Amino acid sequence: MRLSLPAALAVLSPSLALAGDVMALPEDTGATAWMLASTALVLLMVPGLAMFYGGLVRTKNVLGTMMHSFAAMAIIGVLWPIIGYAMAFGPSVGGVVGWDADKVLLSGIDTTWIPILDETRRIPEYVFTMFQGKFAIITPALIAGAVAERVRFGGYAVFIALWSLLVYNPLAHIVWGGGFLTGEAIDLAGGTVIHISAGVAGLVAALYLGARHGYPRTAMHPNNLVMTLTGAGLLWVGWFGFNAGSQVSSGLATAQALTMTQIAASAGALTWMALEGLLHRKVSSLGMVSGILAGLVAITPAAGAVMPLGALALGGLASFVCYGAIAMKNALGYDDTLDVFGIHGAAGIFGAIGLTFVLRDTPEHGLWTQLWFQVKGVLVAGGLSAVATLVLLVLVDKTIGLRLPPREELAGMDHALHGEHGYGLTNVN
Amino acid sequence: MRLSLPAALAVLSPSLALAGDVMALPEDTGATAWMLASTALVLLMVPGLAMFYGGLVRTKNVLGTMMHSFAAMAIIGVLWPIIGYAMAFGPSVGGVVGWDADKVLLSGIDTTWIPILDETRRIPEYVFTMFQGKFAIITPALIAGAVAERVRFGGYAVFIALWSLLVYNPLAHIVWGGGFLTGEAIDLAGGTVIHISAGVAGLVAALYLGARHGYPRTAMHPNNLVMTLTGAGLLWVGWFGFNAGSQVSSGLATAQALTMTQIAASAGALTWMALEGLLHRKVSSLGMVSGILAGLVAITPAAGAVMPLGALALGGLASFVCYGAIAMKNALGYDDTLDVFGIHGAAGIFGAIGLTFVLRDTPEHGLWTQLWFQVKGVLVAGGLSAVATLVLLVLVDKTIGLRLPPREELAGMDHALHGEHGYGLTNVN
Amino acid sequence: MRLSLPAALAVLSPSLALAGDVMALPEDTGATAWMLASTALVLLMVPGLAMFYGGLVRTKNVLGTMMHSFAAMAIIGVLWPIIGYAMAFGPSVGGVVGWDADKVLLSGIDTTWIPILDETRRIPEYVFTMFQGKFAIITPALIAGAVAERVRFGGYAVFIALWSLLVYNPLAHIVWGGGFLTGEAIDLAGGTVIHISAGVAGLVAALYLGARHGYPRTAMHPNNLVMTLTGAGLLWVGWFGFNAGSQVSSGLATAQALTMTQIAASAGALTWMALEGLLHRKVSSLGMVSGILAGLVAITPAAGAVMPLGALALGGLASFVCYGAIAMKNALGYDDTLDVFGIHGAAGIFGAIGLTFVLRDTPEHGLWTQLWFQVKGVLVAGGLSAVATLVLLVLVDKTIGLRLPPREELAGMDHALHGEHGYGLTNVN
Amino acid sequence: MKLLIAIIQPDKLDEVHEALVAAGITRITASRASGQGRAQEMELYRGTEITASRMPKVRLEIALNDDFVQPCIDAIVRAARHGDGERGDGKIFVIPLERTVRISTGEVGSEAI
Amino acid sequence: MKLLIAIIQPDKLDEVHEALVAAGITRITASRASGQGRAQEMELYRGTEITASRMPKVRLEIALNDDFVQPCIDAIVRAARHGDGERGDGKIFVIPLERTVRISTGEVGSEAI
Amino acid sequence: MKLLIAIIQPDKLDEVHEALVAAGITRITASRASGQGRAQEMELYRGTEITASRMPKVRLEIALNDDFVQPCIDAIVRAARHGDGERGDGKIFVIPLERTVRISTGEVGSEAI
Ligand SMILES: Nc1ncnc2c1ncn2[C@@H]1O[C@H](COP(=O)(O)OP(=O)(O)O)[C@@H](O)[C@H]1O
Ligand SMILES: Nc1ncnc2c1ncn2[C@@H]1O[C@H](COP(=O)(O)OP(=O)(O)O)[C@@H](O)[C@H]1O
Ligand SMILES: Nc1ncnc2c1ncn2[C@@H]1O[C@H](COP(=O)(O)OP(=O)(O)O)[C@@H](O)[C@H]1O
Repeated sequence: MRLSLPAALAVLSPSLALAGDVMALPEDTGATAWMLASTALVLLMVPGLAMFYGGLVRTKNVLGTMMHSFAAMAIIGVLWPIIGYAMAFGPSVGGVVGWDADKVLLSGIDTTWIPILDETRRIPEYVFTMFQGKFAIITPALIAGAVAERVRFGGYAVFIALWSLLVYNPLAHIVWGGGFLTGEAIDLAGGTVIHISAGVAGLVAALYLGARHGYPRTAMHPNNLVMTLTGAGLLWVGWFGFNAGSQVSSGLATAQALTMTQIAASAGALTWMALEGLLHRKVSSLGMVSGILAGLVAITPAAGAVMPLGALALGGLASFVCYGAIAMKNALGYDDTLDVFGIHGAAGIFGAIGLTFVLRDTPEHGLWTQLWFQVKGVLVAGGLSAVATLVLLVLVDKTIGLRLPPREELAGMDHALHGEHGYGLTNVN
Repeated sequence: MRLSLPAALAVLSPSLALAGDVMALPEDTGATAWMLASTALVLLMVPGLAMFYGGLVRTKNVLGTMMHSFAAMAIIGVLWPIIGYAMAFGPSVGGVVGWDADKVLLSGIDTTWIPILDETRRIPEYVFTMFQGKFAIITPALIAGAVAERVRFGGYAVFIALWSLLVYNPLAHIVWGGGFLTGEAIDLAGGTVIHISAGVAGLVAALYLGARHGYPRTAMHPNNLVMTLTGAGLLWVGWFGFNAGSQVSSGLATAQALTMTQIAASAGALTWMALEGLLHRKVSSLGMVSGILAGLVAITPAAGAVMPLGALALGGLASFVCYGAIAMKNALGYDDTLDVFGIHGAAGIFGAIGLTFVLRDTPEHGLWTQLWFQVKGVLVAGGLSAVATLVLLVLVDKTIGLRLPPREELAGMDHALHGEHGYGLTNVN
Repeated sequence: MRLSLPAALAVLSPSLALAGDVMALPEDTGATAWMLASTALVLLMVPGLAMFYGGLVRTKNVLGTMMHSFAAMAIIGVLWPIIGYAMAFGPSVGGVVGWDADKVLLSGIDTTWIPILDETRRIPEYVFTMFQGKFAIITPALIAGAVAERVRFGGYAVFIALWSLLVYNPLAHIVWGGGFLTGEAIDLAGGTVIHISAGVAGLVAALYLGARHGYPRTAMHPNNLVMTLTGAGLLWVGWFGFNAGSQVSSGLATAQALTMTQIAASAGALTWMALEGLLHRKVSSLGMVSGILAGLVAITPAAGAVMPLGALALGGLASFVCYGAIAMKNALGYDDTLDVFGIHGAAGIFGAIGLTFVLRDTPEHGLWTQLWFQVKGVLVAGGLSAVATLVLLVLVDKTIGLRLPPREELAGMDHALHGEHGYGLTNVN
Repeated sequence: MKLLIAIIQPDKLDEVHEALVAAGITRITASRASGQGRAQEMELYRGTEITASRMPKVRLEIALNDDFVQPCIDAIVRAARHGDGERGDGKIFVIPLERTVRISTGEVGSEAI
Repeated sequence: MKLLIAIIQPDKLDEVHEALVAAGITRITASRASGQGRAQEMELYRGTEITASRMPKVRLEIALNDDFVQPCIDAIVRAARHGDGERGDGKIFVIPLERTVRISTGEVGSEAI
Repeated sequence: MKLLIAIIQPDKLDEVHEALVAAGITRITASRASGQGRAQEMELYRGTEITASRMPKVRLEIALNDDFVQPCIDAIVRAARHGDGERGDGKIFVIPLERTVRISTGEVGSEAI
């Protein structure tokens, strides 16, 4: 589990990881290899997410929706090395954000090393930086699903840039980078930092922007469920890097995280399938992949800290929770286009809290303290995200504009914003 | 080659791998990294297979067909940690199946290690477990191709669950896990256990279910060869994990397996292209990817035991064999929808037996004994699979039903079974 | 950076790497793992490229275009182990090509090892061979984009086979394998050997074959930008293996290469988006992925030798350069179908030369000498490729024919050459 | 000569096609369409049933000499029905056709059908 | 009875559909088409603006009893216009319809519409 | 006014389009269709040749004033033929067109074509 946070600590605390101390450790080419591979796997989640989301919207918005994921890769891909890493993993300023001029533009870490999880060996700091950078990319890309089919591209781009600076980087610092929750909440790979923060931001954004024209009256059909399925497959593959890579090592802890990830994803899928089968006598492919995602999200904070039975339980129950959350959305009638809150928010909260009851080892401070830590993590992540997201939404909306004008919304983002069509193949040419 | 089976043996034989002995070995973070990466790569084969198969059926069945692969991931993904691993790699019960209560729910291996191939270092047992679990998932997913476009989803789900318990787990035990063929047949990554067993099961299932409505009178066109090609690409990539990961190490043997895999796949593709070019003056994309698969399947048992020239020969000839097998199917007129037997069965048998003649080293017991071991492996795998598959088919068919009713078959699985359409994009929305 | 070329040198120079010397080094299972993973990642670029290119052509040519990439995998996949590796990395014959009968069919390297970058540990030679083999596959596959939609399949197949033998293998030898430029030009992962040579070959081939029927009068719409985007995502992922794997190690140098790759790709994408946004008030998805590619190509030679700021600069400026190169193509009116020269040629040249100004360390021979080395590399690669490509084009064209007859061009390659249709889904079936 | 347009359910395409061939009508043109009629179709979306506003249909276009119109209608009606006829089974529209030209030969009129 | 064929811009489909329902016309068949008319559309291709030669359109087919023809045309014209009418807004074609058959029941004529 | 429906081979679309423009006919609507006629097409499926039951076709729809009908037919026939005309080259159907409305302006009749 991420409790010990070696990588971050090493970077932060001069006492623990004086340059000399770290350099005395032997190089771990195996852990380096796995972290490099994990970084590639997590990057695979970006096209995976683009496919997953892209397949669910209407034909006229497919490219625009996919571009939301890719744009996050471009924008945060540039911001993270410039300033994001310094903010997330620099020495703490008051426990809420980091800062280290040496990490700006990564100028000071070109040849530095950090210890792996158990501090017996070392890996280049760059691999940790890049691995973490992928998380910073994925998180705002997730939010995009909540406002899909009705958001301006320029406004979205500015919004995620600011959100990354004001929400993601501080939150990563608070939970992982030495901030005030570091060492409290168990959050291996971003249940709070990523899924809850993105889920809540998505909810706020969906409410702020309002529903799509015609929602919920007009049925809005996915343009390409085939692609959505494929994307879900890539997400599953990438998630191995996401969770197992978060152990910053290549050993037992890594293997545990990978195992629990696999089990929870399967359990989530199977549960959702069973639910739909029982309630509708039909098992949909979208239901199945929703279950996969629910399981994956729920195990994300927990993958290092639970055993197979716990992973089964978390993954399986997560599908119940998300199923319910989406039913509730339909009842309430707000338009979270791709259920960012219904999946990432709901399963994220469930996983973060639920893991307490299936931990491998009794937590250091006892179950109830740990439970409180977990709840605190949820509240901080959710609260910070909700407030800051709202502020940013208003800010961007009032300046450059966020909501697409009705005519362009009807015409579709692909044509109106990007001057393209996703599927020339349907046209005669 | 898998003859020595270090991982399995370590797990099985207390003499060889007393916990203490294993723990005395140094951790191999490099082998761990490669096994983790291999696990991710083999998982990539699931969406790869879904795309490969999904693209070949008719539009109305694309989602249902892809779900067959994903459902295997969900169902076996849950069964394997609960009981599959215990059955395949637990201490032998009469040489035909394993059992180890400690491995049920993986409860006893949460912190155990196993030696790598040459027993000089150790890796966490979980990575071996999860890697093997992916094989258990892929195998029933392969079978699905033989009954595509006409099978009930519920029946299929129950069938593969039972098949996994009654065919796959015992077979994996017999060949790899310490059963009566362990140490006899050379089968690095599942020529017998996976491809022959799936191929034969597919053949039996296709014959039992009968042909699709209209077959072979009506031409049934692939809905998306573009996706099939892409899926074949992902399968190739994943196969590196499949074969090279089966060496349970990160060294020379691993490199050899990867090299032969690459060579055989290319040779298979090139040969099929040449064949079609000569016979039809046209080279089809489906032919090319069929050749890739033929080569990959044929090299699967052999990748650790042959040299480049042998890999060229096995891969190239496999395309001939499969080409012939499919021509024979067309002549006989049975409906193995996606040629599971024609590709996996035929190339699997060819590879398992053919490898004897191109081995790097003369086999321990001499060529003819080895040939007999290989033939025995084929017969056992094929025989067990044929008989048990038939029993299970009858069982499932008579209870919950396997064959789709005609009306639902005509309407298509996507709509009738799953309440969805694969490509909303072709609809006006 | 590739200046030291340990792998190649070890293979080449008996003084440096007597078999005994190498075997005295400890095995590096971590570097082996990363090289294996890199090989898989680079292979992923083949379906990635097939998707990228395939999505950009018209519907009737989608399969034919994808087959160009897959055929390279089949053809070069067979040629490389047979003779390519011997030509590229055998001992030098006059500085222009290698030769080593022992490497033919890889017969002599079945159990050999080579040192990693810093010569402290060793890895199996096979992993290096296979990793390099993927580069040999990708390069001719890139060229295909320049002649897409109008080339015969048979002619293309013969052309790339010859091109691989006469251009790629010698060039790889000259720059990396001990030839006359080895140790001069900085070219980590193939700016000259791959991108410039392919870009220039593409240009020559496009000019030689002439424009497609109707170009530029008729607008030719991409059939599937959705697939092109996905392909670009896979290319990005694969490029991590491409560049970071080229360090032949798993350590600091590897991490640096991966980091710069990530930064340059993001910077390229962001810059192109900004350019289009400013000039057209629209940001296209194709523009975004073109920027990704521009950035990736430009950083390819440089990823080991520059720091983050340099990577930002190279990636960002590469988009300007390519934007301009494509505008120039449109002005000149020649038909480089998928802008192989406009992207790979232009960004390749820019990166190879531009890197001199942002090097991490002052080059050994001083800035201007290094600049001259870089220019020399560009000239040699470009010159060799241009001349030899032209010769081969004429040769193939006059014998078996290269340009598709008009009727088949109009009918589309998929139907005319391959007897298939890419998207059965648009047909009623 | 008449031009007959039939909108049918996609799952009935093969049966209709066979029925037409049996009635001696071998030339048809088919395309995908989306229909809005009385019938409604349920789809699943993340555990919720939604009503599709437009449903996939197949549209057949058949040019016929006058004698063949009634047999053709009969064949379609028989083959396109689900059971004894259900909502959504479709419609047939008959339109006057003034001229037919076979491109390959230039033949016109009833031989060109 | 008439068969009305309308070619409209894809972004107007929902509005037209709603306007038709408001005018009491609930049954339509829609399909994708590509149109070449006076209007031109710009697309971006790698930083260059290109003119699309054929643009995506939606083609509606509506069988109507005679009384409904004018209301239907009016509804479409109103709903399909961009602003006060722009190039590319589309066309409506009216064709005589001789016969209509409802497949499910065999009803013919105006009740079958 | 007439509505002309032409079913042609997809590979001839560009040539037909150019021929129509040369004949002064610049507005057309095209869509994909699948045809079953006399022609047969071979496809490869894993080394086996199969006969496609329905082949991809392009369907053109052109509304014309009466004077343009014959030139339009001539242009299509010329441009759509493979060589001197082959099976599968397609058909042209001519239908009476009663009314045409341009949506953007509300113009009707022959000016609206
Ligand atoms: N008046 C009409 N104009 C155009 N298309 C129609 C008309 N009536 C029916 N259709 C087409 O026929 C399909 C079936 O119509 P529906 O009313 O559901 O069937 P039924 O009349 O057999 O109950 C519709 O989806 C639509 O595509
Ligand atoms: N004479 C015609 N025949 C067939 N289709 C036509 C005709 N005129 C227009 N169309 C269709 O209508 C669409 C809109 O036509 P256009 O001339 O752009 O619009 P408008 O007349 O409103 O300016 C065209 O793209 C085409 O699909
Ligand atoms: N009577 C018809 N009704 C509808 N479509 C037809 C008819 N005859 C031909 N077609 C269409 O025209 C296409 C070409 O017809 P075919 O008989 O192959 O050509 P040809 O008559 O030139 O030999 C067919 O595939 C079909 O789509």
